[in-house]
Amino acid sequence: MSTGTSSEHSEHVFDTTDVFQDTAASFDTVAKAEASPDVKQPFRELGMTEDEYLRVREILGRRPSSSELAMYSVMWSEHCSYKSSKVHLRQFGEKAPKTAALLVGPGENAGVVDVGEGLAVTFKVESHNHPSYVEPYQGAATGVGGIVRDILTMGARPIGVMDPLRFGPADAPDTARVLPGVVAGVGGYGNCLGVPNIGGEIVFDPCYLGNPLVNALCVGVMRADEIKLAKAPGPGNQVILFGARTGGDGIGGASVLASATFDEDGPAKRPSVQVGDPFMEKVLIECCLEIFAADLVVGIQDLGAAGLTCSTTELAAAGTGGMDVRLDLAPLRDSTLTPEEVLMSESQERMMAVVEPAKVEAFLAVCEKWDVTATALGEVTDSGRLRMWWHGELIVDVPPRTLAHEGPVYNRPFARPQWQDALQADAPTPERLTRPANAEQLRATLLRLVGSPNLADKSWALEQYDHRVQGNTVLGHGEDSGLVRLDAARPGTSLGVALATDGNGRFAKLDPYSGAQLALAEAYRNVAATGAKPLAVTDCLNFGSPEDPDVMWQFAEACRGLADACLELGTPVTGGNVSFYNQTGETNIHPTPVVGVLGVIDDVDRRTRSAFEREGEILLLLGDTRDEFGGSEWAHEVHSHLGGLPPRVDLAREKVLGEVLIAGSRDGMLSAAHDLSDGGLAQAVVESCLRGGHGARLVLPETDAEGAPLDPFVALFSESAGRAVVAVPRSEELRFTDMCVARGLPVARVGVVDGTALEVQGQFTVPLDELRAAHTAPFRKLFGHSVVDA
Amino acid sequence: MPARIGVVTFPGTLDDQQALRAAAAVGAEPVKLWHRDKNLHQVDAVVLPGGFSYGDYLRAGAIARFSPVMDPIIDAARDGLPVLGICNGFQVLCEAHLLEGAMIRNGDLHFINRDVKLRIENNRTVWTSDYEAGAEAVIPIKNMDGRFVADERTLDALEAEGRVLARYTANPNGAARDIAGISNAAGNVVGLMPHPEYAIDDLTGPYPGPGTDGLPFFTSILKSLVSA
Amino acid sequence: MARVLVDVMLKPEILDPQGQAVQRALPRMGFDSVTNVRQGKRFELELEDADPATLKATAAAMAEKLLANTVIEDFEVTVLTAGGAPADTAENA
Amino acid sequence: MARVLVDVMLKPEILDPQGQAVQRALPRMGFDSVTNVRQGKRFELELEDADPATLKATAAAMAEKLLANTVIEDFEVTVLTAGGAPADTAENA
Ligand SMILES: Nc1ncnc2c1ncn2[C@@H]1O[C@H](COP(=O)(O)OP(=O)(O)O)[C@@H](O)[C@H]1O
Ligand SMILES: [Mg+2]
Repeated sequence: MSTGTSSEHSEHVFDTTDVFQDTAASFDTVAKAEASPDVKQPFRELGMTEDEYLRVREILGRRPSSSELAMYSVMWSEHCSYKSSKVHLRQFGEKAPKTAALLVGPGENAGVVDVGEGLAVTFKVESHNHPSYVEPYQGAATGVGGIVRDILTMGARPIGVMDPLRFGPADAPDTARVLPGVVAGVGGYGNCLGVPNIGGEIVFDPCYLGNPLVNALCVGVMRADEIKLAKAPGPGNQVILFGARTGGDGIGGASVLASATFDEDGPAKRPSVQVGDPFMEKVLIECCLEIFAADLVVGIQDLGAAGLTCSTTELAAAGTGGMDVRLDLAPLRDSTLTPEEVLMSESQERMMAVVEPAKVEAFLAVCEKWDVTATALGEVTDSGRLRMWWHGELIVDVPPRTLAHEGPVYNRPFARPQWQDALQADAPTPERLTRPANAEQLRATLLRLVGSPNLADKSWALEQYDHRVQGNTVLGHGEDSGLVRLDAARPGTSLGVALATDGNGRFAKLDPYSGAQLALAEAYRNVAATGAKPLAVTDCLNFGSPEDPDVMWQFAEACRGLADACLELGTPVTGGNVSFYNQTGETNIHPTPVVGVLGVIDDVDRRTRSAFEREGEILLLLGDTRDEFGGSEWAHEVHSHLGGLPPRVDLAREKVLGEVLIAGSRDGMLSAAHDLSDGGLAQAVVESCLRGGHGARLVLPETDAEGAPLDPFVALFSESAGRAVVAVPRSEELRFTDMCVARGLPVARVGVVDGTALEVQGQFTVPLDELRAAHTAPFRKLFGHSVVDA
Repeated sequence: MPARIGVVTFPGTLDDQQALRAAAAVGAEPVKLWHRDKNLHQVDAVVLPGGFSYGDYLRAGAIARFSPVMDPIIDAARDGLPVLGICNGFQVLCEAHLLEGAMIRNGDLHFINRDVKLRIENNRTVWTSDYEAGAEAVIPIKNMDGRFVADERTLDALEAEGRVLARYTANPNGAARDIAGISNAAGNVVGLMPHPEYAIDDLTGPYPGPGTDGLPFFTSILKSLVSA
Repeated sequence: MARVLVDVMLKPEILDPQGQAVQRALPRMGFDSVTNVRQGKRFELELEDADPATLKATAAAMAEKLLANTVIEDFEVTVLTAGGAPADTAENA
Repeated sequence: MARVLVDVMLKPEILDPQGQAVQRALPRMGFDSVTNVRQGKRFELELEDADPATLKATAAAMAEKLLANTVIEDFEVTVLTAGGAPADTAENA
């Protein structure tokens, strides 16, 4: 994640250099470091512990130069080194299901999966939470820019973005400041790039008021034989920096950010805001793809967090092992930058390539064609050292692996919070929370929920996103998952990929282990509902402070739950991102693991939509319904209650449900399918009715899985997992139900597509117009006045 | 030999590939034109596609208008070469004064991506001859600065000369007199804010359909070129 | 090194959605004295050529050709001395 | 009726993609003397409240709250007399 730091920190960097004002160069050098071992260095201000600093001295056998100190501090920061999360993330590799589809696993800029026809798809979700709180538009915009560069770096053309978002209460004044800016920023950057926005989430909860979550996912496609990696092999190969000039943006951001927390009056350490230049990035995309097509690079890395520090160390560490760089050759936007600042700058829209000498000319020619500034900074060596010069003086001489791969690893203490038992004991029983008792109250509850901020129609936001550009968006906003045809890499193909993201923080708060599994299960279900076969997973783990044992326990549990579930569902985690310190003052956010699932569909013409499109078609409910309201939308919206246990997880059931939905789509049995999640059966049916412009007559199931009587309230609003509602032509009903029965998937006829109203038989009727008004009004009412003019 | 339809790519152009796809879909030969080209490679018609040329910084289309390729296009357009400017392309044509008026920020200041219904008011141009007069078409808009403005005199003239090509049936952005597209006096130069090239098949076109209401723009030009 | 300001505003007869949005928003924030808002652009140019006479003409030409769309916009050129105090003004309206 | 100008510019250290695009375009059009371009916004406000003293404060408050994003932008308030000649100036930088 790229962001800034307080001036305080850059000043401290100046301090160290000022120590040397008397000597020849006004900046610190390796020679000076050897000559003056006892100079006090501001490692603490740079977010380093004493032990970490001493370890650097031990590695180097001397004190670091201030440039080296800057590099270690940022590379060993939580954000770059994953020092607190590493021990838990390992499970994703250790428990990973064996699948031939995985071409590149965690560790690279993004994972890559084989989707057939010689094509490979790469995707990843990342967070840009803190910058988006400080400056919503630019924070969100640069978040999109960063993840798109990660995907581009793998050699792929970006073909879709998604934006899972979390905000405080919808009616809170600060949400009115943050949300319109974030939405405009996601759109402003993505639209200008020409990458379609194919999905995301907008969820409100008080726990995000001082710390919104802005996650961004990007997916790209390439030929499987064209994967690019971040490595710098081959002594003599040139190291070329290209794209935007380097400015003072986000200096020391990554490391300072990792220790930044917010209180009521804003961020304790306010980052210097970075402004993105989406036009520059668009040109960079076309320039890179042309360079890849002509096979002009042996390695490439984008400049994100820790900028030049990260790109040079990671390229060198993964290559022959050495690199010589003339740092003062980097084109600067601000000529007053010190070498330390140039190393830590997180200016956007920059890339670094490793190019064979014979191909440099061709490389530069492509850059010239696209008006992209490109500068050779140095070359690959086999010295095993990363060395940098500034105006002739050696300022950096380090073993790159010690920065990139041998950072500190912490086994932070964690323990199940004392309050966890009480929270789980506080179940939403009928005694605890009053439930609607009659038809009138059920009807009112339905209208209240479809108009609640979390369940209301989000078109006000989604219309600000271009979901059509590139012409391959088969399913976009309002569907269970986004679905894009892979035409960009193989013109004329019918192959497509589907993507969905989910992550219910309330469920994870009640039980982080199953909460993470439910996030995966829902995204998996959303993908299968469109007819695509789930293949692989990316995740963005948004948590509070890792120094808090409660949070660390939530994190450990969520990782364990996600890894176990990925194994059982056969979908490996290919990459992701961890965001800690999401808290306001001392209050941590709900643990929020956002999970993205990627699926593949051989023939995009076979995709299933969520809309009820044809009168008279049969509605079937798949799966079991139980009295499960812990963490439900109903408990949240109507009673502001959070307690009990989340819905039961049954991954075997999710798998069967997925198989049935995929087979139904492939064999043309399904006219529509919609997963049941937030708001239960009622919400799903309302969404499918409004989308298709047809009403429905519902006959609610009268018994639950165990054959116990099921009251209408539970049937309508329970959030039991592993369920979906489908519409089938009468001619297909028998074939489809037989298939369900054969596979042991509970199936119940719950009604028929009919008329211009939603009628719940024996209970109530609501005209579609009334439903539509209740569903679509809230967002415009809440945010329609906002003035975001970037 | 099929008619050659050239599609210009400026830095920041986004919809060039889709315009090429639409040209191919109706059987024309799609030809890529680069903003630095000094000649038009014998194309029979030109599409200036949508996107954010030069980021739409300064004003939409303002910088692209000065690209080398615009000189031959402006000359040829004055001599009757069929030119269709879509979205950003429309903005470029206005900046180049091949069409009157200008585009400003949408009424609510937001980017709007929506399928809108158009009424085709002028089917006497080479780009719209395949539409019935007064036909309605569902075509997506996706723009930030899509609001057409001009002084009253110009607007009256456009109306009087029947040069209002298409109107929104429900004005999405406050465009003057619901104008979605106009043509020059000769009818060979046409500017349109909505994107017909994104309404050429039911799989990716507007939902719920029809998904192909944009095709006539491309069949029209093809016919007029073949018969010419 | 010379500094020049070019201010570009929409012509009065052209409506201004950005200005209007601001005008609608201000009263909601308690600023009800505002009766009209117009939003335009300001360009700060630095030029090597320092001769004030040609300077203004050059800047006006830039505005005419690129910085303003004279179909809908008027512009105003202000030459600043190095110190930045207003010197001389040229309008196109 | 009073008239006030609020000029909003990105802080010097903040990247200005718009200004850079203009800066790159001008030489291509033969204006090669330009060494730097920054693009900002100008607001022309008309207010009923005519007392210059409170006027400037009011306008500055509007700028703080809405017209400028003070995280990345500086603003300058200029009170114009009815005639429109510059009167009094307040800066936030
Ligand atoms: N911030 C967003 N950006 C893009 N699409 C979004 C966003 N929020 C919601 N959507 C889309 O709206 C639809 C409904 O969202 P959601 O309720 O999260 O779906 P589901 O209920 O299947 O999880 C989905 O297609 C989703 O991708
Ligand atoms: Mg969901």
